[in-house]
Amino acid sequence: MDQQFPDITGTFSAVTGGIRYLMPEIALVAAFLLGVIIDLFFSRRFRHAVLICAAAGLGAAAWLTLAAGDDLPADPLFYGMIFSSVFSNVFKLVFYGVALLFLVLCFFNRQLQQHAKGTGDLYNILLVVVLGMSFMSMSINLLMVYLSVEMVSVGSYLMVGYISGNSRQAEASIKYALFGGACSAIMLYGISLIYAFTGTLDLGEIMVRGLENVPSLSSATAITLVLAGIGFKLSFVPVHFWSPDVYEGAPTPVTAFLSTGPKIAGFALLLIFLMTFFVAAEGHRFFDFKNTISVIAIMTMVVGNFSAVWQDNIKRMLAYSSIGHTGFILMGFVSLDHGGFRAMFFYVIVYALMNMAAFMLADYVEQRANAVTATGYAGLGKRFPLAFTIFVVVLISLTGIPPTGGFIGKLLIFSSVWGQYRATHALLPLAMLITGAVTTVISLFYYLKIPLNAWLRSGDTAVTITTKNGLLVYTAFAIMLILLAVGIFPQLITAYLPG
Amino acid sequence: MNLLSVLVFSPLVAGLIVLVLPASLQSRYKYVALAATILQVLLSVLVWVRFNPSLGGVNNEHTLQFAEKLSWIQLNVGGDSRLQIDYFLAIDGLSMPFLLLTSLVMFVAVLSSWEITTNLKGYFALFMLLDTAVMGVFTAMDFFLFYLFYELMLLPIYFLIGMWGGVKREYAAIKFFLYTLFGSVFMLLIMVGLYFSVQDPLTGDHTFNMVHMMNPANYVDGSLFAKFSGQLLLGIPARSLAFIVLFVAFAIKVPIVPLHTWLPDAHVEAPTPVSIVLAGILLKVGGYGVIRICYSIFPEAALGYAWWIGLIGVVSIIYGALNALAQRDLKRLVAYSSVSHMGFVLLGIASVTAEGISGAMMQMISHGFLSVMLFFLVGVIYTRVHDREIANFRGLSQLMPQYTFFIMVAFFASLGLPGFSAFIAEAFSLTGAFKSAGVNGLIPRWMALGGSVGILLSAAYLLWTLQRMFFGQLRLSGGEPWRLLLTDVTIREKIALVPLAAMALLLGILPGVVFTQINTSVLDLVKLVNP
Amino acid sequence: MLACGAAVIPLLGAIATYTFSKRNRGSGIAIAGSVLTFVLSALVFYTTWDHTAIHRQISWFTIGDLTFTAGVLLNNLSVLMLFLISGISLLVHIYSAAYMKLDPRLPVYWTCLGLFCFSMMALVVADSLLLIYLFWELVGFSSYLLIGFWNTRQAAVLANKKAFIINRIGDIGFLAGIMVLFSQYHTLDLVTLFSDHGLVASSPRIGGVWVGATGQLSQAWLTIAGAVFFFGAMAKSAQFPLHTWLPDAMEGPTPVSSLIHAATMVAAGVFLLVRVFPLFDQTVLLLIASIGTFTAFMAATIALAQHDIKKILAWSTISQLGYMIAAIGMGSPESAMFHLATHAFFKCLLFLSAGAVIHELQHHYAKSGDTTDPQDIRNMGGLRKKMPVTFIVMTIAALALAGFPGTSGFLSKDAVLVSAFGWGAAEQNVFSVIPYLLFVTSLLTAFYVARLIFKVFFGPAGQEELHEAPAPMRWPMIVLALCCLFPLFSVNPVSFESAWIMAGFYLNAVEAGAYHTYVPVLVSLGGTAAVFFAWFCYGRNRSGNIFTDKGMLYRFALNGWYFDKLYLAVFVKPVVLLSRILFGFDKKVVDGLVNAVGSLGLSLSAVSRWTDRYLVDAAVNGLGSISKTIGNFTRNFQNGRVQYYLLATVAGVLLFFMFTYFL
Amino acid sequence: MIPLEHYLLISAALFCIGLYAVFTRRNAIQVLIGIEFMINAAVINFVAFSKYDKAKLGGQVFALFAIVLAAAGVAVALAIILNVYKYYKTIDPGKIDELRD
Repeated sequence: MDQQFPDITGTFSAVTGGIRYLMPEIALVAAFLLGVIIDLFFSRRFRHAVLICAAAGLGAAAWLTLAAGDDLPADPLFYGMIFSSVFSNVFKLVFYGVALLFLVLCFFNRQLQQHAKGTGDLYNILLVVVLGMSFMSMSINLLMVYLSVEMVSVGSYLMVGYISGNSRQAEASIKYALFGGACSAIMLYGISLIYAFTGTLDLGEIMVRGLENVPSLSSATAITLVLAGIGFKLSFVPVHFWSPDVYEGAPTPVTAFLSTGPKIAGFALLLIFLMTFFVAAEGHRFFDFKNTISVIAIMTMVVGNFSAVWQDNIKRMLAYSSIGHTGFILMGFVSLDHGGFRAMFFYVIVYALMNMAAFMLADYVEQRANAVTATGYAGLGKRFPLAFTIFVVVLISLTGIPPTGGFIGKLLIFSSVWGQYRATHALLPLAMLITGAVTTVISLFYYLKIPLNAWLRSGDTAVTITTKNGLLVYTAFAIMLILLAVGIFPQLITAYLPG
Repeated sequence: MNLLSVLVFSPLVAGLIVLVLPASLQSRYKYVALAATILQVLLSVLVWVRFNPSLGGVNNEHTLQFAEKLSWIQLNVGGDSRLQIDYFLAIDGLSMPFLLLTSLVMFVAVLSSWEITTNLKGYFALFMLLDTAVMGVFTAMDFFLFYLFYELMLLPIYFLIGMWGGVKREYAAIKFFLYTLFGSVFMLLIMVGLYFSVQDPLTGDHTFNMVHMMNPANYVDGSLFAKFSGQLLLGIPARSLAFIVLFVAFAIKVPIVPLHTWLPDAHVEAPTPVSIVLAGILLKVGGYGVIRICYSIFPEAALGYAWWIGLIGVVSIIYGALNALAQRDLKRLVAYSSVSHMGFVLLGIASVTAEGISGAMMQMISHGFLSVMLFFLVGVIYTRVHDREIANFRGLSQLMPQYTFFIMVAFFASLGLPGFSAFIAEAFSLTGAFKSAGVNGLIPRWMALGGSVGILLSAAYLLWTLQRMFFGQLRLSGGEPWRLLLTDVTIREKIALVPLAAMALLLGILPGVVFTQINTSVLDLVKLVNP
Repeated sequence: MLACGAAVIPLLGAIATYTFSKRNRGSGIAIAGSVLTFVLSALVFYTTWDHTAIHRQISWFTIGDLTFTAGVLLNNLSVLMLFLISGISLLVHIYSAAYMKLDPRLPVYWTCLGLFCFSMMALVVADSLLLIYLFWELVGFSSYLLIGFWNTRQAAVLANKKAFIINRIGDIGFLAGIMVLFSQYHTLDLVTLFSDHGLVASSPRIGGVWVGATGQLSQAWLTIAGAVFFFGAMAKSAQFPLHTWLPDAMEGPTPVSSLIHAATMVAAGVFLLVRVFPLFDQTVLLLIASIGTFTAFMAATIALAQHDIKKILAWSTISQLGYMIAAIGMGSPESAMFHLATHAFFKCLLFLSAGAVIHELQHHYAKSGDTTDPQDIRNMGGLRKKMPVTFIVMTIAALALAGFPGTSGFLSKDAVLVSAFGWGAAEQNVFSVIPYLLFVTSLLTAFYVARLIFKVFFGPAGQEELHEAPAPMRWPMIVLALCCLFPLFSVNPVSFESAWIMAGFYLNAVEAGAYHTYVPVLVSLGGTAAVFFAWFCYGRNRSGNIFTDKGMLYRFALNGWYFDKLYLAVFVKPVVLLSRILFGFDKKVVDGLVNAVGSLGLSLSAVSRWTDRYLVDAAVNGLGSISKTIGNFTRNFQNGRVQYYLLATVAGVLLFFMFTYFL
Repeated sequence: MIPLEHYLLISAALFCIGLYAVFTRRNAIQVLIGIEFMINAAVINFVAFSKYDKAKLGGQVFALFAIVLAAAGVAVALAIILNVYKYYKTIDPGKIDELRD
């Protein structure tokens, strides 16, 4: 009997000991539960109750993460399930920030607010997805990885399909659900194979040893399948087909959230994977991660940027551009030891800001002049001068032209890859550099489509629906200022970055 | 407060003021802009006066004047090195004349912006941003800062041409943007490469500082661009590939013949003030870039390719002049004449002799004043009758005598009549080119004579235009309404034109005013490039 | 100091006339200015002729380690020219005050004339080649302004453009010469270069190598430098290949023609050659002599057939200049200068008197509304009764031009011919024909000038109400007539050596060979014979003139040997055509080439039409179309069906897996 | 007793059948069934190999979680399919292709 339960108190104390480090997550759970209750009782009389509760929850979580600061657990918690480190803290802060901005977007989105079922549930689902994402950035056990990925995916299927106001939104949600389900199933199968070969679920030394003495063909298959699962979240090349359709179909606030939140969580997961496989295995005898990711990065940049050139729908174009940026960030992953770490973090933060701002403005214009396509933007520059000036600066930052944060991000990534090239003189880093430069020029084509139509062309004076979402533009303005400030004084961010 | 920073950023402040002012004060914007440019003119005169001509300072930091060096970005990029970029503004003989030229040209451009009517706020804000960017380019001594200002120049011009331009403005604007961006993206790669190859002697970190890039001692041996590392990049020795890429990037701005096709489109479609700035300053950025970056950082490559650069110069002179001869649109004619005049600059620089480079510098300054005056005069007609076809006007001298006087001054000055600055510039560029065969054997003698044919051709097309448009019996294709419209130059226009003509005359009679200022720097440059 | 005063005054005069000209139309100030200039230059002439040369200079600007100086050099040559120019310009000022009285744009006229006198005076006294070049082009510019003074007349506007461009061609030569000298000696200062023991004279030319201050160039460059300087002088002095602009320059007002295109400006070419004389070596001298002679002969033949009074004089100027250039070519610059001085006086007088005739005829025709051309000598005749003073004065000038004994022309022409024959004897091959050619030309000169006089003044009296030229025109003509006679130049009317100008240029002992005597005699006999022959043809019977108008030779001469048409066809048209082709090339190919790099051969128009639909296309040169093709390829995977996506994904993963694993 | 390879073979076969179903079936619900097949294949693997992980029985725990998460996923997917049917009147994924390039 005791053999099965050797030390209940020990295990129990190990479990409860870890709780102390999970305060932010607990805050989120509390907010979720509170939100559900409030939605039942108070949402008739006071519509924004749940929103405030969610915002409060996120605020508390962020504050707790910051308050924890550097009191971090030395070793993994809950028997090697979770390892909260300074990296995951940075990621968590980004998630909370993105979620708060999502709330701002939802507050001002007319379509959401007038929704029959009210937006209470949406905020609760948001909290769950944020919880899932923070676990994704901390989990070092394959079970935990799968659990958190599923939590985020299922949550985001619901968010995409939440309104289903028209056929396109429904279609987007079904596509997202089916594609996501299949990919997570593939990942699950990959994990099962890894479990089969190594007998352990902990991402660590044992797993790497196990994979090494298994014939390289089978270990490569297992890892490729898992990578496909992670790829779904990151939407890099072979697994990117879903993102343009879903981004275009989903309501704009949800698209904004999807393109930043889960994607960055995917990066966190990939980082954890690479850390284990790089650190543990000196050489990568059985699976060459560096080359794989380089090729993926090049392919992603090419596909993302070149197909964006054709797009007319703004959200679809921004979808492809986010694929392009994914490729760029992957470039940072390849040269982690040459400053790629800090470059990748910096770029991720600036990417989140840029994308959020871009979608905010796209949403604002969509509501005020219900223009969705670039040609539809013709002549709007004169009617919304402030909005479009901010839009231009954000797009410049997305392209990576100086005085903006985007340029510094690209510069850092370029110099880290150049460092990698200088060290190894391999062909791939050089190919990545040149692709990066060329795709930057290509990205100018489609990013400039918006200001060209808005300012240079004169459109018919369509009716403008007057709604009270001026604050949206001012938040976008704030983000723009941050982008410019970071562009000129990058120390603002890099000082706080780890690694 | 250091003079240069004020000079560079005062227009930016004015631009912000314009942005902040409510739309109701629309007519006040141009006065704010005017005040900013006048302040700039005063400051650059102050700089001119306090400039000490005996300090060369091309490649040693101590003799650079008005230097201002603050550490700006300290990123430890992990791994071995810290990204060290410092805010380093300074001027020497090579960049100092351009400050006065830029502020004067900006003053004239703002004066000619009275004709702009649609959304003034955007216009003047962009204009001030452009002014800051251009001033920054001329004063930046840190490659990163230089690249930042260089890129910053593109956007305002794209929007200024795109939104206030002529019929095919979109095509011209994006064409300009793409040409320059194409050049500058690869410049970014070279810059990063240089950054990794150069070490700051004091702190040991990598640096973007141009002065350190100039002396080979600072290169990490074995690094990509080290002098004797013989590293190959795509099969070509790295340093010469870097020189070619940088030269192409700046040549697009000069412009040289194969890459000049954006100039006529951009000038024809741009509104007058923008084409004034385009011709007056932006072409000089190309020339300045070649001297400051290509020639100082890669001197041996410069010597290697001198023959080719000289050839390109001569071809530009003759090709530009012949094209100008065939033009029917006055503005396009002036644009092609700019291509031809800038050919002299290239020829002068390629000769790497004191006379050649001083001639090239003088040509850039004199062309700055003269092309601005020409574009302003074309603008005067265009604002009155919205037509620039040479064939549509005959005998304007009776209708607009004062205007004809200014046109004749501008035409004769730009065809190199002695007494005006263009003659001194072209004569010494050619003499320098001719002398280089004997002194350092870089340029064959026939190139100098080929260049002098350009002087003849410029006389041909300018006088032909003068004769067709201004002399003979009065016959306007627009008939009577045009006769009423074509009033003579107004006071405001004269305020803009007189200083330009005066400067051209002053530099023609007393070239020493410029030459003494730039002489030591030119000698240092020649010693640096051709020890 | 007086000299630079003299040079600067006309400029001050020019500016003053323009500013205060409103009140009395500027004439008073202009004439006062030129009187002052004349007095100053006379003083300077008096002080420095045959004394040591004065050379003052100040540093102008420094380039590299060379400082360029600007200053004044007064030696016999420059002082003589100074005196000559200021004298003639004074007379022309007075004359044109009357001639141009009713012209509305008189102040502008005075300004340009003032500018011209300033640049001419400064050219003469300048001490460095760069300064000479500077004023050289300024002189060209002011002649451009003055030729095109009546700029409403199309012919005038074409003429001044032509004149300026041809002068520019010459200036390229001059500039090239400066470049060669500068790269050889690193200085442009006249004294250091061309004085007797100066750099050029002393630099050895041994074994085909021309040793200069720094490096050395091959001998060929020395000849090229000389030839190139001569090329510059050719344009200014309207010598053979570049002479076509002078006859057209007659479009300007007559006083302008007289001052500029007879006396001063065209002499600038000769002045430059004399200044740079030490530079020329044998081959260049030969070239100069032959071109000078050929021009003289050609111009004389053309002058025979001209009808317009001013055209005749223009061609005769070209011919006389040919004489001077030939004289320099034959190694005797002093006789060239002598001829230049005398020619200045009598040619200026010829022009002024022609001007008086034209002036009167214009009035007459204007009154009677008759539209015949006042300048065509065919419908003139018998003016000697109406305009006796003009007749007498013009005849004196004509005699001087023809080289009749007793006039200054005779002395200077003899000087040239004697030295020609002296030089001719030494030459063996074909060049020995030169002196005889010059001799024939002098006969032709006598003939056409006589033809002119008889056609204009003799024969039946055409018009009645003509009256003599007004006083301010008459007096300058009379003064000039006095200068044409021999006393001004030498006490003994026959021997030219005793002329003070020749003495001034330390005449190297001309051996009193046989030519010394029989050449003057032959010339004067020939001259008188030609005059009688002209009297025979034109004087007595108006109708029976021997030469038919239809002859091929006649038309050939009338059109100036068709050089104008030749240049138009050979140079001007092809250059304009080439530029049009190049512009077409630039528009289609170079722009297209840059796009073709990306758009795989699509022509620019196709690309731009294609681009306008999408922004990308508005952006495209070449790059756009590559990205469009790749974009197209990646795009058609997105066909909306989710299962297709999954299939593509798994296929992609497999493909990728095989690529990383097996490659 | 059944050797380990058989388990691997069966789960691989099951996985491929599921994959095939996902690609070809004309009915969204059958696609979901296909996804269930793939997840069950993984569960087989987990349970088969947890024999060697006596200490933590990781495989068994993972199997439980997989089944629960599969159920959650299917529930959400079915709700969404209902929604799609409301608009498209069909649930053939091939025909739901309004969002395309």
